[in-house]
Amino acid sequence: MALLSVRDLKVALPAGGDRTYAVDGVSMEIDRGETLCVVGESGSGKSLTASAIVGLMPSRSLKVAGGSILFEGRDTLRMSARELRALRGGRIGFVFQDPLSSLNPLERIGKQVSEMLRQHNWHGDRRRRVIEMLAAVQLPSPETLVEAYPWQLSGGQRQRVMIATALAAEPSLLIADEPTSALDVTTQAQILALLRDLTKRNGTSLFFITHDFGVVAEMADRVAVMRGGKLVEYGTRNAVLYQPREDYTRRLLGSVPPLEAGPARPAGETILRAAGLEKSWVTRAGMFRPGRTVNALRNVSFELGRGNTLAVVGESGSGKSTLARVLMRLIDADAGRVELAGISGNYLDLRSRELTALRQKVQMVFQDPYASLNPRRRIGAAIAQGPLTHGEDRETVRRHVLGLLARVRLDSSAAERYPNEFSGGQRQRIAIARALAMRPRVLIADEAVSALDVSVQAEILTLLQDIQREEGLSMVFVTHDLRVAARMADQIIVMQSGMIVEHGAMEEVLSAPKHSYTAKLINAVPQLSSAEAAEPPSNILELKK
Amino acid sequence: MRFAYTFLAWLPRALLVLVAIGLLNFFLIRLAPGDPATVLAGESGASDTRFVEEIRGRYGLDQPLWWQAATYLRNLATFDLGMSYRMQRDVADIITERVPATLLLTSTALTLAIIVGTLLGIRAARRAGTWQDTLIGAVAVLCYATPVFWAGLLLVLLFSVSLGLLPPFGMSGFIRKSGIAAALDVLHHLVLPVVTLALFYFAVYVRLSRASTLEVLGRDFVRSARAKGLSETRVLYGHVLRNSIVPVVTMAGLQIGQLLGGAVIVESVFAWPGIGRLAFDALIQRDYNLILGIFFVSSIMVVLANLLTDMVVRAIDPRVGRS
Amino acid sequence: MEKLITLVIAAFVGMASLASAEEPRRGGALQSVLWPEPPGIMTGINTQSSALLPTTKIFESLLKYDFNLNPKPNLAESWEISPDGLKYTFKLRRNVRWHDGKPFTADDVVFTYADYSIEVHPRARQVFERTRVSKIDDYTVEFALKEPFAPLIRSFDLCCLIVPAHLYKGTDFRNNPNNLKPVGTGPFKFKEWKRGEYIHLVRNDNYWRDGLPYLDEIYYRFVPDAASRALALETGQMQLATQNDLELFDVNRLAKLGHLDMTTKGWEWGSPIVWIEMNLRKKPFNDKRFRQALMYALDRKYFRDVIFQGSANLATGPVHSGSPFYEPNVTPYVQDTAKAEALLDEMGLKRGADGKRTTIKLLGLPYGEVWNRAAEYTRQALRKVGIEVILEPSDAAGWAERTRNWDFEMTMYFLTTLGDPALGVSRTFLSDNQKQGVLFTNHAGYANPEVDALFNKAAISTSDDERKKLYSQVQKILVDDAAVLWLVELIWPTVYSKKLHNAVTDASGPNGSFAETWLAK
Amino acid sequence: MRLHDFPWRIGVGGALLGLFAVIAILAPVLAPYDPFAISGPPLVPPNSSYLFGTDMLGRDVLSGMIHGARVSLVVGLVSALCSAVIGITVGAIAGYFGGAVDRALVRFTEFFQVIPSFMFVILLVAILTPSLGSIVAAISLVIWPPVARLVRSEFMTLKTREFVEAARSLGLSHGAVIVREILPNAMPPVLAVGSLMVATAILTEASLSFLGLADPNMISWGYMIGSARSVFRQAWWLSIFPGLMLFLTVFAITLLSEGLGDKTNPNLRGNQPGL
Repeated sequence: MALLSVRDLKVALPAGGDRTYAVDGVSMEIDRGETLCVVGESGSGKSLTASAIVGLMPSRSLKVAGGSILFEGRDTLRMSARELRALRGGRIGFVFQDPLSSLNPLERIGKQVSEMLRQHNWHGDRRRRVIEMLAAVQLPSPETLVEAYPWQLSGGQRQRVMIATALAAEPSLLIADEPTSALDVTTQAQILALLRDLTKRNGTSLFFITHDFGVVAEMADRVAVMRGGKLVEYGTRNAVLYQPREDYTRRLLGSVPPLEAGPARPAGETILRAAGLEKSWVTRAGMFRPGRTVNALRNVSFELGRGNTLAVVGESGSGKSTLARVLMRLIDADAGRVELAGISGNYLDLRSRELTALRQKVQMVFQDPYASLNPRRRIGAAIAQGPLTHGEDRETVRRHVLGLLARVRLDSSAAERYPNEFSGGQRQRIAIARALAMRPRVLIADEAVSALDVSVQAEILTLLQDIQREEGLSMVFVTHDLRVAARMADQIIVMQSGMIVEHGAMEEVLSAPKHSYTAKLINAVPQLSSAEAAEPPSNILELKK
Repeated sequence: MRFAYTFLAWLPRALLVLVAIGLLNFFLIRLAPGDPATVLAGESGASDTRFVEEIRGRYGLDQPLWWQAATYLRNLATFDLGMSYRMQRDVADIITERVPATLLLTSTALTLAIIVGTLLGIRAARRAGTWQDTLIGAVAVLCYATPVFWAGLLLVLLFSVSLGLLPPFGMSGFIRKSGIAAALDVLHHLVLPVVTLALFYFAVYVRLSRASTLEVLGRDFVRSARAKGLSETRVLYGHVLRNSIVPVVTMAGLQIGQLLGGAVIVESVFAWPGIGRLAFDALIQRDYNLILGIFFVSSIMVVLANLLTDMVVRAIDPRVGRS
Repeated sequence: MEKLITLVIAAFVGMASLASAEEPRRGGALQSVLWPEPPGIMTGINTQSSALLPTTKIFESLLKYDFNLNPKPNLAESWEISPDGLKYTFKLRRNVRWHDGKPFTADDVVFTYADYSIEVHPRARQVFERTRVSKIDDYTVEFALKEPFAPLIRSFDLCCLIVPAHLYKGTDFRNNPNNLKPVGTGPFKFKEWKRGEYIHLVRNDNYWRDGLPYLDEIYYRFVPDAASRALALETGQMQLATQNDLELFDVNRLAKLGHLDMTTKGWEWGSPIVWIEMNLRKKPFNDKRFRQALMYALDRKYFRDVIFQGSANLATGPVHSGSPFYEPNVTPYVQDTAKAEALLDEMGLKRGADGKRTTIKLLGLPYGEVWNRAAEYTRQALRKVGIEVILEPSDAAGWAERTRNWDFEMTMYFLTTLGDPALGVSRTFLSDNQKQGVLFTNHAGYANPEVDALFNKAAISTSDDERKKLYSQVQKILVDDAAVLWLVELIWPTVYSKKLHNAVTDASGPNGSFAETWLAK
Repeated sequence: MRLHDFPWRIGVGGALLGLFAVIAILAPVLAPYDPFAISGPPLVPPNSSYLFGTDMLGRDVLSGMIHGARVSLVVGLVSALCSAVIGITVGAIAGYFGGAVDRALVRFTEFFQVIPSFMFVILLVAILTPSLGSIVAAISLVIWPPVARLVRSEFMTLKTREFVEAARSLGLSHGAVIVREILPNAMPPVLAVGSLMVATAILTEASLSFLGLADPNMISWGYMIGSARSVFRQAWWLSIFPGLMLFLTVFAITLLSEGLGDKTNPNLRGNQPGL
């Protein structure tokens, strides 16, 4: 009999929403020791299903409207509050997405883990068990860690603490809601390996939620694909990944860019050259503490060819965003030269009043679509802001804006509406239109797609490529995702703690990375094709192209 | 060690503030028209040039202003607050005699308000959206909107004039008792003024703690705590309270400094012999040393309150001052 | 509940007083009140009204004055005035001792009037700077004048009580340690001063009037607010309250209670008058008709009955009705708005389109609600005749500053006119007394040579009849000239328990020595 | 916006405030008598001809209450406006530019907190002698720090937002970024706290008048209550009714500000300026 079987689960949305059910008649099962991956884009209802299992709905206005959830033979929807509390943490562990905010910042690590043991009256020495669990999740020197506070640990370390806490009381089911989406790709690989190892060793079933099919390929025994609250596809890993029956699944699989370099364009004459860029932050020295210095950029040099795209890849803290902001003169570098065709000398030395020329040649697209548009300004005004500031007359700017809206495939009525009436993808299009309004020669994209769902990502990347081709734009494409870099870039530089550790053509770097860090990055990328399929079904090959 | 460090970091700034405030007050007071000599002359119903000159001479009011300021600062350094012109007594004695009454009144009111306000705020946040939340919110707005002096008068009209349960004025009966009886008598007189002052502060803390608790309840680690199977009460008092209390502590620290302000009104309505009313009278009578003394004492209270708050906040949230 | 208590006490007291005949009882403690707490209680140095109450129980003056301000013997047994009014000789009592046992002699009197009072007390200075004091023998003192000064005989009152020469001669009077525990000759000795609580006086057993005083002790308690003081009187915890201790409303209410009584006597030495002073240096105040119009516009009965709640009499002129030199038949100025309007028209101050003739400013006296209401009524009354009044706010210091520096158009205040016009009246009208920067002088800038002459002549004349004629003429001129807008004569009521007898026996009233005061059971 | 979630606080608060504004504007017409004129015998309890009785001089209390609305609303609105201007300027500059400027301005703001604000207001009014102008000036000078603190924290969070970086990369000047990009987004919480300022200003003016520091040429609720102190036991109506008007006005404003607060950011920090 399955450890957990969800039968025809319905979760109702409050009246007046765009649809009646957030989860509409979903059924799925997990056997003991098995890993079920639930995959879907944002708004698909995958997290709500998990929350319903332990009765932890995110807000009072979301009610379970039907169906049953049998766990170890008993229906959790009919359980009393006390019984549910015994279940949570005792029989079902939970790991959430963002490690930075999932631990109580004011409580020591040891106390937060032992609290789980006390709650489920763990007989035996709780302190020894805590240290044992911290060691099990491969955390360094557990004895000292017990006394530490969350803010003294890195994101990866905190996620390990969450896992240690969730498994402390030896639950039979672990629910992990996108546990690695907020982590760097190398850390993600370690955490995924840790989860696989711990669940297999203790026979714990794993209810794993993700939006990344690469992760599904590495983790899943069984896969459930959800969309708009409904179950679209359900089956074994191989069946769903390699013989997807629903075209929605096929489209999702297709939008995950394979780790292969796109067609390489010839490196045209250099339009942008940076040499010896240095930048470091100094935290203010306290009365009795020396100031700490963080080196964001150390001797960074590169060249960008006309019409080419240079990918800047690195994990968080590698200095890639600082580089983008230095190039845009949003931050002042400590040292270094940057030359741009059409501007004499090092434009880092231009005084702020002389920056207008630079503003017309280099523009930027930002990461978070919800934060990069002023919520209080209409779309048309936002796009027109740049040219108007530089003194173009209203009428030409108005026509130019309508042209740009068409360019980014948005109808002209959008000009009068406010950002909150658009989806993430549409807002990013607007941001691109705003950048293009200045008719730049170079476009800097700082993690321009990482906040979007994978299907929307594909659309934006295609749009950017089309615009680059038609306008002859050169691009500096900053990203942490090698697969996106592979698809977009002709050349690539890999950064680690402020230094360039590798640069070269995309094709060469992918196939023969010179630096060990680059190799580590490449291996860490979860890939569809790399899974050890029992028998490689025929369609894997087509996916390769 | 950390608290010693915060104290050392605090000390120089605090001294600077005290001196700066002392000087500002010194000059501000003298901007008000008239000086102690004119007030004394006016009151004694008789004066001639020699009488006024003699007073000015005796109190050094005829010296150049900068010299007076210098002597004032020199005395301040040795905690000598000088003589009160009107009461012919050492300002330090008068203040030590009257400060306990104000402290007793305001600290009781503030503590009462903080405890009741914070608990009700948490209750409202926990039951957000229900009738309890709206009821508590409405009571808070009612208390906030009630002018302190009007509340005082209403309470006196109700409880002492018509019901005769509580004394309307003063801190003790006409003839002073001693020992326990005196203490009870003071408590009996304390009820109405404390309730009046507490009503106003209470409203501030209900709204503040409700908003802060709501904000913390929305944070991810609360969801993790629930996922550990903790009961709602344990989540609230084990995890949420510690995080949501920080803004309450900061506001309390700020308000300790403002106690003297609130006291002026309540002490006037209830004839409470504290330094609030004394400050007002001293200002009207241009009793320079006395008003400067009271301001000095209240700035010390403010500066100490800041230190206290800083320490308490650091105790609650070790990140402060480290990151 | 409260009402109940008072009825019970009243009934009980009523019975008790009937039973015992008017036989004075020896012993008992008088509980009275004092506010604000005075800076000190040394006669001469601390002259605030709240300081006088305890001081006058410890120290004594040479003479006392009955309700009609006629001098009566006190420390001086008898006195003669030379026919030319230049020599005043006093015979002192022999068996008087200071509280510290030392004998009271002429040296004390000479020291008090020639040295101590001149140094510390401004009012004493004005009078006794004219005299040369000399000791004839241990118990005889002589005051010699260069020119006669009629009011001198009325100046041996509260302003200059006799101080012990042996403790003060040659010392720095203001910092003399004895100021904190004063030594006098009076019926009560200083016992204790608990700051913020009370001043405690006890009987002087070897007081020179044997068998007196009756009371064992007196407590002057500091009660900060009027309502508590009224409550204490009502409940019998306190037996005496006077002057500004009670709100005017409470005075009328308490007086009607069975166990309390009220008298308005005992302030003759002060004789306070309320008036509005105008800055005659400014237009239109320099025009007599304008001032007269203002007088006709104001209803002084309203001031007496509504603003001062009956604790006042109509003031007709500069001299208090209780003074022997009072002249009743002067221009009456009964309220007559028509006459006021006529006078204003005659002056050419026509009503403008908005009905206003002119706008003037009034600096109100910042001493509590009663005075704010007085100012508000004045504005209201003058507005009826077309004069717009702007009320200028100030606090105690601000008012004193602006008045003494002549920085006002109109200012309202009250001033004690004292026992004799030469002491308390002439200072406001003498043209040579215009001292900018000094309070209670001729701030208005009134200058009338005829008035100057009359005042100066009256001050040095030795015959009371002649002085009376001169002062009558002065009053007629000043009132007709409307030099100042006289409003009311203030009454300071004294409310006391019926059990308390002989509290107010002479012109000093509650500031008397309380030697004969006694408290029934 | 559907009816049922129409924020009742804004509705009720706004309506009440509107009513008081009308009363203030139409005071001469609405008041049955001239508030200063002695229109009846003194100390008459509420009856048919004097709805809320007469005061010690015989002036109609109802007319006084109606005219009192003017002082309160004028003082409230003008002081809140002035303090908002000072607060926003100081807060914006400190929050946006940070560094030494920020530290200096924070010291300056703290400087105002050391003297208890109500004592500081009394001091200023005593210096300038009580008049409508001096009271407004004194109150504005004292109640701006909380606005400055709020605006500073809003600016510090908003200035790191990407739409500000985007605006600067388009070439907008600092001034344009502050005024046109950040300020509009900081306004809602400022509006909520700003309306609290109005309430605080009105309460402060009433307390000042209660202590006697009032402009004698104007009728103010606080002054009406303060001057009835000696008879408040016999003539209870002189304190109750003006106080009630004061209470309702401040109640309305607080409701309005809570409504504004909830609509904009539900966890308004309860940033309430001390009295």
